[in-house]
Formats: sequence, structure tokens, C-alpha cells
Amino acid sequence: MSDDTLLEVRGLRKYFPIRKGVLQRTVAEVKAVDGVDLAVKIGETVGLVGESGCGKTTTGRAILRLTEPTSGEILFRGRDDARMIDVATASPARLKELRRDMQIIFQDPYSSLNPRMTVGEIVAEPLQIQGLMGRAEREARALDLLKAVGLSEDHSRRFPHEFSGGQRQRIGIARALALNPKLIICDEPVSALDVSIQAQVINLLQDLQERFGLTYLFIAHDLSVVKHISNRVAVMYLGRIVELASTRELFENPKHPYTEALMSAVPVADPDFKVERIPLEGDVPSPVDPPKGCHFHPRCRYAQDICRNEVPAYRQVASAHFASCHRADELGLRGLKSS
Amino acid sequence: MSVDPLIEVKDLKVHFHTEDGVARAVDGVGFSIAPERTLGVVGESGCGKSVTARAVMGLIEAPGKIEQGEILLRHNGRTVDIAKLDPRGAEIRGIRGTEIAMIFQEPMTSLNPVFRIGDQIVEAILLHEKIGRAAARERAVELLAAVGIPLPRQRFEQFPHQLSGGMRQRAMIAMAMSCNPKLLIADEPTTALDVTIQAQVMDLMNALRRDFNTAIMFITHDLGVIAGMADDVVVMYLGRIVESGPVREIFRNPKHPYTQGLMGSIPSLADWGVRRLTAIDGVVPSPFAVPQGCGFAPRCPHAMEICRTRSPDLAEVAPGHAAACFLNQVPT
Amino acid sequence: MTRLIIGRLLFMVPAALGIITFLFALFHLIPGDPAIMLAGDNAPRSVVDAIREAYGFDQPLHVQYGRYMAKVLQGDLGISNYSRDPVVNSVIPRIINTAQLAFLSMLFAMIVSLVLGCVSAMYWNRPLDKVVTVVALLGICTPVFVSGLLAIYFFSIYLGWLPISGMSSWRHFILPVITLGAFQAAVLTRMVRSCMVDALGKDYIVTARAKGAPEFLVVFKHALRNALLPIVTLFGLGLGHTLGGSVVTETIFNWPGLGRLMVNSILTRDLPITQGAIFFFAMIFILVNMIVDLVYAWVDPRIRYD
Amino acid sequence: MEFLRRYRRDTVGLFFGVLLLILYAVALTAHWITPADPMAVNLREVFSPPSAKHWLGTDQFGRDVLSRVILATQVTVKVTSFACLFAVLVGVPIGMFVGYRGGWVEAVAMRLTDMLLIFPIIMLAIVIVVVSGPTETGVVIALGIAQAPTFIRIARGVTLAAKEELYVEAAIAAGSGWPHILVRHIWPNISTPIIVQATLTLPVFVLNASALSYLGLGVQPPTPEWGQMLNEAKDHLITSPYLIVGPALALVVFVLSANLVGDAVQETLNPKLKKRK
Repeated sequence: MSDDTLLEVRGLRKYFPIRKGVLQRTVAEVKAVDGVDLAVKIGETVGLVGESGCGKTTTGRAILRLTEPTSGEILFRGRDDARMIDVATASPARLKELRRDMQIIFQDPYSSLNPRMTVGEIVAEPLQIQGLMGRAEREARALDLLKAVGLSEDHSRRFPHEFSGGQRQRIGIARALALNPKLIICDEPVSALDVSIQAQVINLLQDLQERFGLTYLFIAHDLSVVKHISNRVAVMYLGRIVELASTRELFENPKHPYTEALMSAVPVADPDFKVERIPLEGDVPSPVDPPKGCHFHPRCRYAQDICRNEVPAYRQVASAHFASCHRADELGLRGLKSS
Repeated sequence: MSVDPLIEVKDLKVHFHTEDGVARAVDGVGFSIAPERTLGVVGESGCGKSVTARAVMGLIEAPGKIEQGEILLRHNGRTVDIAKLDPRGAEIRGIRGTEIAMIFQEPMTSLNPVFRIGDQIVEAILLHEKIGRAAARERAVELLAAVGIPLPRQRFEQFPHQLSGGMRQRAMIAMAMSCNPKLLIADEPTTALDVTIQAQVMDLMNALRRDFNTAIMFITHDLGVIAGMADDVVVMYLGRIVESGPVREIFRNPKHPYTQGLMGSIPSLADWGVRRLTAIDGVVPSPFAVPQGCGFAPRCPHAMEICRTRSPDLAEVAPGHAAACFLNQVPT
Repeated sequence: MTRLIIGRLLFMVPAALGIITFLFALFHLIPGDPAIMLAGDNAPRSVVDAIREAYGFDQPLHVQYGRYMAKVLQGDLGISNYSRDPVVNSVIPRIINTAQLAFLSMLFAMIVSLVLGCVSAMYWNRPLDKVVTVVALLGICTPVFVSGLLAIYFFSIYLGWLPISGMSSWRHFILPVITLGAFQAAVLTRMVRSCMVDALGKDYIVTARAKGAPEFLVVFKHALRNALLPIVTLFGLGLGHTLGGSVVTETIFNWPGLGRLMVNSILTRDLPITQGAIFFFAMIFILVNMIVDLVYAWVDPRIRYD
Repeated sequence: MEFLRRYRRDTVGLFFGVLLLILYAVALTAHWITPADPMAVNLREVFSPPSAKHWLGTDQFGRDVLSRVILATQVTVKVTSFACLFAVLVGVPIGMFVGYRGGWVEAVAMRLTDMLLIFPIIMLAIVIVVVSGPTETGVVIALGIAQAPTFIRIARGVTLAAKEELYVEAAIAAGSGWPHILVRHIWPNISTPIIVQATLTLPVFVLNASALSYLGLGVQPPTPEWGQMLNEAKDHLITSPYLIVGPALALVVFVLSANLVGDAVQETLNPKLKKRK
């Protein structure tokens, strides 16, 4: 583990029990996150992409312990910078302290703001919870934060319903910044927004990163957005990371067939850009009963016997490039050529 | 391009009369679709694209009202104005399903949850064609196979909740295609789907369009989907068309500042150079309080004095390519 | 589906045990000496003592509980304080009378509310809908002991067409059934209407219209079939409430049903009869609820085919 | 206040709201505004039909019916208001606790609540009155307990929904514990639906309180109550039918006003529902 690692997740698992009846017996488990390893360095943006149900959102929530992880380690560099602390086993008091350094921005700009609180109260709430600063100081800080995200001071006395989706998302960002965190988990922060507003928010996130030296774990399903904002990208499928590399390496030189297919499926806003689509048959299997061997094998056009029987190791396949595919070395997969 | 258009919409206005005032959802829209062409309608939420589609289907009901305009369709050898028909009358019902069919954004809620998939398709066939139930069943199974649903006979017997999202949208498409419509209206049909499933559905629609010789009105907010589907494009903003033209023209040579802004707002997969997106400032005004002059003027970086007082009309800027912006025309 | 039926049937067992426990508790919850209550207020001391011993009220609670449970499970609900007949004998015929009244009223209410509710939803926000809404509103604001008295006065006393009370011929059924049914019909009409309005606002209705389906099919096939899911539950609850309302209706029309028996037993402090009536009422409610659950599962393909 | 400003737009609601306020005013001032002593027996004036002296006539004891109807309004308002309060005080804390606690406690509690909900209110009330006794307090307790399951359901529903809200998650992410969340985020959200439900169930309380006393299981004579007055009037229906007019009209008008006010409050507080109604 190098000194510039801010967060290191090892073997993270989150199974949701499916309960039935009065006795609440567990009849099955949804393996939402099934063994995720991921490291995030100080100051970078790591994109986490995948389709719905792949476990990317649960991963983000488990890192913050908004949902209790079933197993795994979540090592985070705490206040004193010296050593890594395991978030997964931290005591309530320690956890409260850790949460000053890791915050979250949500997808839904409507449900994420309490309709009965003023914008100023919403932004100052984390400070109040942590018991930092007095009332007047908190209010002043809230105004600063609102200005930092492109809103004006007189917005602070209004209620959330008076704002549009994009403005609400800015309020959510201001709240996340209130505690001056090191890491912000962005959970699909732009996917509920209209295209022209998306760009505003993406630009804002980039500006804030530069200004405050933030680190982002950027969770999204939109490959174009992830490619635009991330330094490195991890691709998730059915609870596992199947590939991780620097953005350019991943997009130009994918090593996992799922990444290849996913990229070819993204519609490109250019009528002359004709990619040959790699058809991906069928649907994502259920995370209650994932396929044996490689989770992706039923939809993979390169699948062989070994893929059906053995779980591929998540391993380094090129310099700083990880993938979990038995055939990563032999397949010449097609990426996006730069233009 | 000299073929007669299949459908022609002229100066359509649809307003919603609510307690909070009048929402001018569609405020003077005109376009036409030629047979076997795909028209992409693109715009952000609230621009009036879905309301336009429903108007073409004759599906506008209270509190919405078609205030003005014509929707001309050739039907049984004569021209019918859909805007004038009773939305629950027999004549529009004869057009729906046979001349124009429609698919929607949410395949889960658009299919009736209590009827079998197959029966819903059979119903669509029997409503318009005088054939026996058995023959209609055979047709429905064939259609399910044609839209790429594996084991169509088994799927026929299933209920919507037993299918995945992609399969449901395929079933909706099968139902829409059941009476060989000349125009298929697709209202954000892939928005609720994952990218890989979206790609499947787009490929399917492109294939069906060749096989059935159907024209498509494809509504979406996603410029990438438009680029992959449309022959022609109209860009809508605040109830109006701000730009229209062939797809390549629109993407290569956008003339309206809003279209340009949209293009700059989306990060491109194909491009590595861009570090910062050129966003459009501000927010879309409420349809209850449409600004005077050009609707885009408050957000437009090139807005001039005239833009705030007068509303520009669509004017041709190149053959087949029109934009509603004073930058491209000499005000008279 | 079979599993569901078995599960529901099995649920009746703990439910029945729970009710018996509650009835046992009634003895001790009610202020006063249970032995005096059983014997009657004016019974001589010796009788009270005999009863105390016979019922084991001098025993520890858990012994009493065990004995009571055993007796009820054998079908012995005790003996009426007044008639000195076994409770079961006086309760059973009353159940049939109440069932007739409740069933016919509910049938009336179901037919009326389905028709009015659908019509109202079809003509949503138009004059016909408003008329139905106002009538239904007046209906839910007029309790049966008001409408019943008005009906008796008008039809029996003023016009002299129908009998005032009793249940000796079919003519005796008309007023009680309509009085009780009309109130339920008003309650249910409002609910059916709102279920239908709800269903008519769904996306699949647009799909049906987009297919070119005529309005009749849209309303009575696509919307009604979906609205039927909540309506089944509502009708089940409605049947329960009709049974509840039958208590008052029976008192108005001197109907020899279970409800009137229960009320009279409370007024005369005939505790064993009260317990018996409560026991059978409770079992009927649970049975009705179970049937509703099964019907619901049967009409909802999302439960039936899963 | 925003609420009153929006409520005013609803003419029907406004009219019946004023009517309901008048009825409450009548109830509060009953002792001063009755034209005669509602309890005074006058055997020389039994069964006198409505006249200028006795607007609604006199009953079998020669008591002034109008005065009794007015006093009965007070009894009804008192009983139903306390019953409603009782139901809220019992139901809301249980519902909130159960919804917040989750797990098997919630499963069991909700099973029991659902079971109680299948019994009609009047039946539950009758059974409870057997224990609590046919007094004003007894009726308050009976109706309150009988209605509590409704409030348990709502309070639990709101708590569960609030637990899923992202702003609660944001507070947890900022290090908040449950006390802060309950006070700051859940409680403010619970008040609106509880107020709506309370106004919507007010007519149900009134109807059931009257039904109980019609059956003789409610407030006991000589204290007047509409249901009990109707029960007494029934025996004299052939000779003195006018006796039912007063209590019947008062009851129906009260329930009607309460119903319409409930609908109006609901529409004012949840404008989203309006579209469907």
C-alpha cells in the first residue's frame, strides 16, 4: 500500500437476505456485492461503471457504511494521515469521526433534500451533527458553500421545492462539502438531470476537485460521462469488478469481453461514427443465483469450458491494468480508437 | 424528397389548462414525415416532444387541448386532420394501430399487468382485422419471434411481470407492429433500459423498419441514440422547434445556439481532447411563464436586443436545414 | 397457490387460539367477581360459591386457562345465565339469520357500487359523476339508525307497505337489506370510483387507446380488470363492515340475529352468551378475510404465476 | 399561513369548515345557549309537537328536544375529540417505534395490527366497551383503541418511507445518530399525514360513538346523545315522528361537515392527490 492511497477496499461483500413469513426466515440472498477490491489514490477520480443491478451503488454505500458490509475491509486514511483505519469495523464514535472525511452525493435531487428544511439548514446540517462551530459560524459557512457551488446568498432561506433539479443537485454538493471531506462518493450525480444541466454539474464537480483537492469515486452507468471525468475506471458486472485500468488504457485496450461489448453498445452522438456493435444476448442474470464460473460466461461470445466452471482470478494483465478473464491475454479485444 | 409526406403537422399548439395557469406545452410546431423515413425528435424534459407525439396519436385529453393547427394524415385515400377528430371517436380508433402505432418509455407500466402478453397482441390484431382468433394467435406468435423473443409460444402465455425490461419492450414493439402501421411513434423507448439492452432494441427497430417499410417518429433526449437512428432531426425547446434538418447536417453544422449548446454538453466517447464541457447556463423556463421573444434568449450566449422582443421563425439556412434564430436570418 | 391456501388455513389456528385467550381474559378484565357475573347479580351466595368452585375461579390462572381452552376446543362455550341453555345452541341459529341479512345486503351493495363507481369514473368530473359523488357522500353521512328509522316511518308507518320488524317472510327482508346495503353501497361506490379513476390514469390505458380499442373496452376490460384487485380487498372489508353494521340494523328491525343477541347479552350481563357471540363473529371475520386473500391471489397474476 | 391561504380556495371546504366551527362553538357554549334546561322533566308537557316554545318539540318526559340536541353536540364533540387524541397517542408512538425498529418486532406487530384492522370498528368498540364500561371515559377508550391500528399503520408507513429517504441517508453519512433523525427528519414528516388521517377519521368516530349509544352501550341516560335520542324516538315513531328530526339532522350535518372538511384538508395538504379525485 503506497502512501498516496486514500481508500483501499479488500474483498468487500454485501449480501441482502430475502426474508419471508412472520418469522422472517432467510430464504435466499441477493449477492449485490460479491468480492470487490478497489484502491483510490489521493486527488484522483475513479469511475465505477456498470448496468443496473451490478452492485455499483451498493459498493458506494457500503464504503460509507450506509449499509453494513457482509464482509471485507474498507481501509481509509483518517484525519492524522498516518495510518489506514478499517471503516468496516470502526466503533460508532470512530465512524462518526471518519464520516467527516467521506461524503456522498446522491442521484435523486428530489428525495435527497428534506422538503421541510431551508437550503441554509440543509447545507449546515452536517456541521450541526458533528457539533462543529456555533450557529452563526455555521450559517456563514453555509453561505460560502452556496456561493462555491454557484448559488447565491439569498437562496439560503428558501425551501428545496423552489429549485430546479440542477440547482438541487448543487445544494446536495454544497452539503457534501460542508465538512471539508477528502473523499466524495458521487452516486450517479448527473443521471437524473437534463443534458444541458448535466454538463453544468460535471464542470462544477471538476472545478471543486481542483479547488479543494477532492478525491472522487464516481459511480455511473453512462460510459461517456465516466470517461470524461475519471482518471481510472472500474467496470462492474454482477457484484464484481471485471476490469480496472486508467481511462485511456481501458477504453482503447479493453481486456474483458464485457467491457468491449459495453463500449460498443454506447450510442455515440455522431452519425458518421459507425462502430460494429458486439451483440450481447439476453439479460443480466439474477444476483440471487449468479451463474457458476465466470459470471459473464452465458452472454460472452468468447466463453470456453473453463469459463463455465472456474471463477477467473482478478489479476494484473498489463501495467496497472486488472481484469478477471481467463482469456484476457489471448483475446485481441476491440477498443475505441482515438480520433 | 419529392414524395408526398405520410403525415404533416402544421403550426400545432397544445395547451394545458390547469389551476396554476395555462401551460403552453406545444406552441407552434410544424414538421412532416415521409414514408419509410425516421424522424428523430430531440429535446430536454418539458420541451413538448411527448405531447407532440400524443397529439399525433389523437391522445390529447383534458386538461390538455389542441388550440390550433393541423395534423394531416392520408387515410383510406383521403386526407384526415387528426387535430379535428374526437379523441374517443370511431375514426381516430380506425387510425390508431393500423396507420399509426406507438410505444412508450416504461414497458412495465405500458403493458397491462393482468393480461397475458400474447392476448394483448391478439387484441390489437382483432380490433382491426377480420380474422379468426386462431389465426390472430398464429400472427402474434410470429410477431413475437420477429422481434427476437426466444420461445415465442411460451412467452405468449406469460404475464408482463414474468419478462425482463428488454423483453417487455420487444413485446410492446410486436404489439405496435401487429397491424403493419405506416408510422411508428416511439416515445423514449430505450430510456428506461440499460445500454446493452438499449443497443439490442435499437438494432431491432432498425431491422423492423426495413422489413415493414415503416416510418418512425423517434423521441428521445439522447443525442447518441438520435445519431444512430434518425434520417432527419427536429430539435425542440420550450414547445417549439428551434432547428430541423437531415441528421448529418444537424450534427456537423448546428446553426441554433441551443443545438450547439446541447452538442457541447455531452462528453464524447470518440474524442479525447475535451477537458471541459461547454454547458448551457441557467435553467429551462417554466411552460407556465414562457419568456417574451425567443424562448432560448435568457440562456443564449449570443442573445441580441431583438431576441428578447420577437420570436424568430424557422428559416432555411441550407437546403432542407432550417433554424429559428436571428443570428442566421436578417430580421425584417 | 396451494401453498398459499394451506398457509392461510394454518393461520386460522393461532388466530382462533388468540381469540379464545382473549375471551378467557374477558372474565378477568371485566371489573367485578367473575363468579358473580356468571351467576347473575341477584344470585344467592351459595350459588355464587358453587359456581366459583365449578368454574375453578379459585384455582391459579394457568390452570383456569388450560381448563377453559380445553372446554372451548370441545365445543363447550358455557351456559347462558338466563335460559340455562348451552351457548352454542342459542348462537348457531342466529348466525344463519345474520348471514342471510349480511349476504343479501352485501350483494346489493356490490352491484350498486360497481355500476355507480364505473359510471362515475367513466364520466369523471362531468355532471353525472358529480351527482353520483354527492349521493354517495350523503349516503356515508347517514348511519343506518337514521336511514332505518326514516325508512320504517315512510314505508311501514306512513305508506303501510312493509312490515316494521321481524323476519317471517321475504317482505321482512326488504327494509333491513336495503338500509344496510345502501350505506355500504355509498362507502363502496366512492372507493370503486377512486380505484377506477386510478386505473384509468395508468400507462396501459394509453396503450389500449393507442391500439384503437373503443372506450367501452378500455373501461370495462383494461381498467376494470386492474381495478378489480383493490376492489376485491375493498369488498372483503365491506363484507366485514356489513357484518358490523348488521349489529345496529338487527337492533332497529328486531332481527333475530347474532348481533342483537350479543348486544342484548351485554345489556343483560349474560357473559357466556357475549363470549360465544364474540367468538363466532371473530371466526367469521377471519374466515372472510382468508377467502378475500385467496380470491385476491387468484385474480392477481403476479401472485398466481410466481 | 400558507395552509389557510390555500384552504380558502376550496369553496365547499370553506363553507362546511365554517359550519363545523359553528357546531364546535355550539358544543363549547352548550350550557349557556340552550333555550331550556335539557334535563328538566315536565310531565305536563310530554310529546308536544314542534312549536314556537319548543322548536323541535318535547320528548316522553317533556324535556325540550332542541336543548337536548345542543347538549348532545357537546357530549359528541367531547367524546370524539378525546377518542381521536387517544387513538393518535396510542397509535403514533407504536407505529413510529415499530417502523424504526424493523425486523421481527415489526413483522409481529404489523400482523396483529392487520388482524385488528379486519374487524369493523364498531365490533371492536363493542367488545372493548364490555370491559371499559358504558361511560364517557369507557367510550373514549373503546373508540380510541378500536381506531389506533389505523394510526399505527400510517405512522409506521411514514417512518419506513422516511428511512428510505436520501436526506436521512445524507444525515447518517454526516455522522448523525437516530435521535437527531427522528426529531429532525421523521417527526416533521409524520405530522401532516397524521393530521390528515385524524380529520378523515373524525366522522368515523362520530358515527361509531352514536351507534354505540344507539345500542345502549354508549353514554347512559339521562345524558343526551344523538344515537340514544334516536333509540328513544324509535319507540314513539308512530305517535311522535318529529322526535327523530333534531338528532338525525344534527348527526348527519355534523358527519357531512366533518367529511368534507377532511377531504378539503387532505387536498390542501397533499395537492398531488387532487388530480386523481
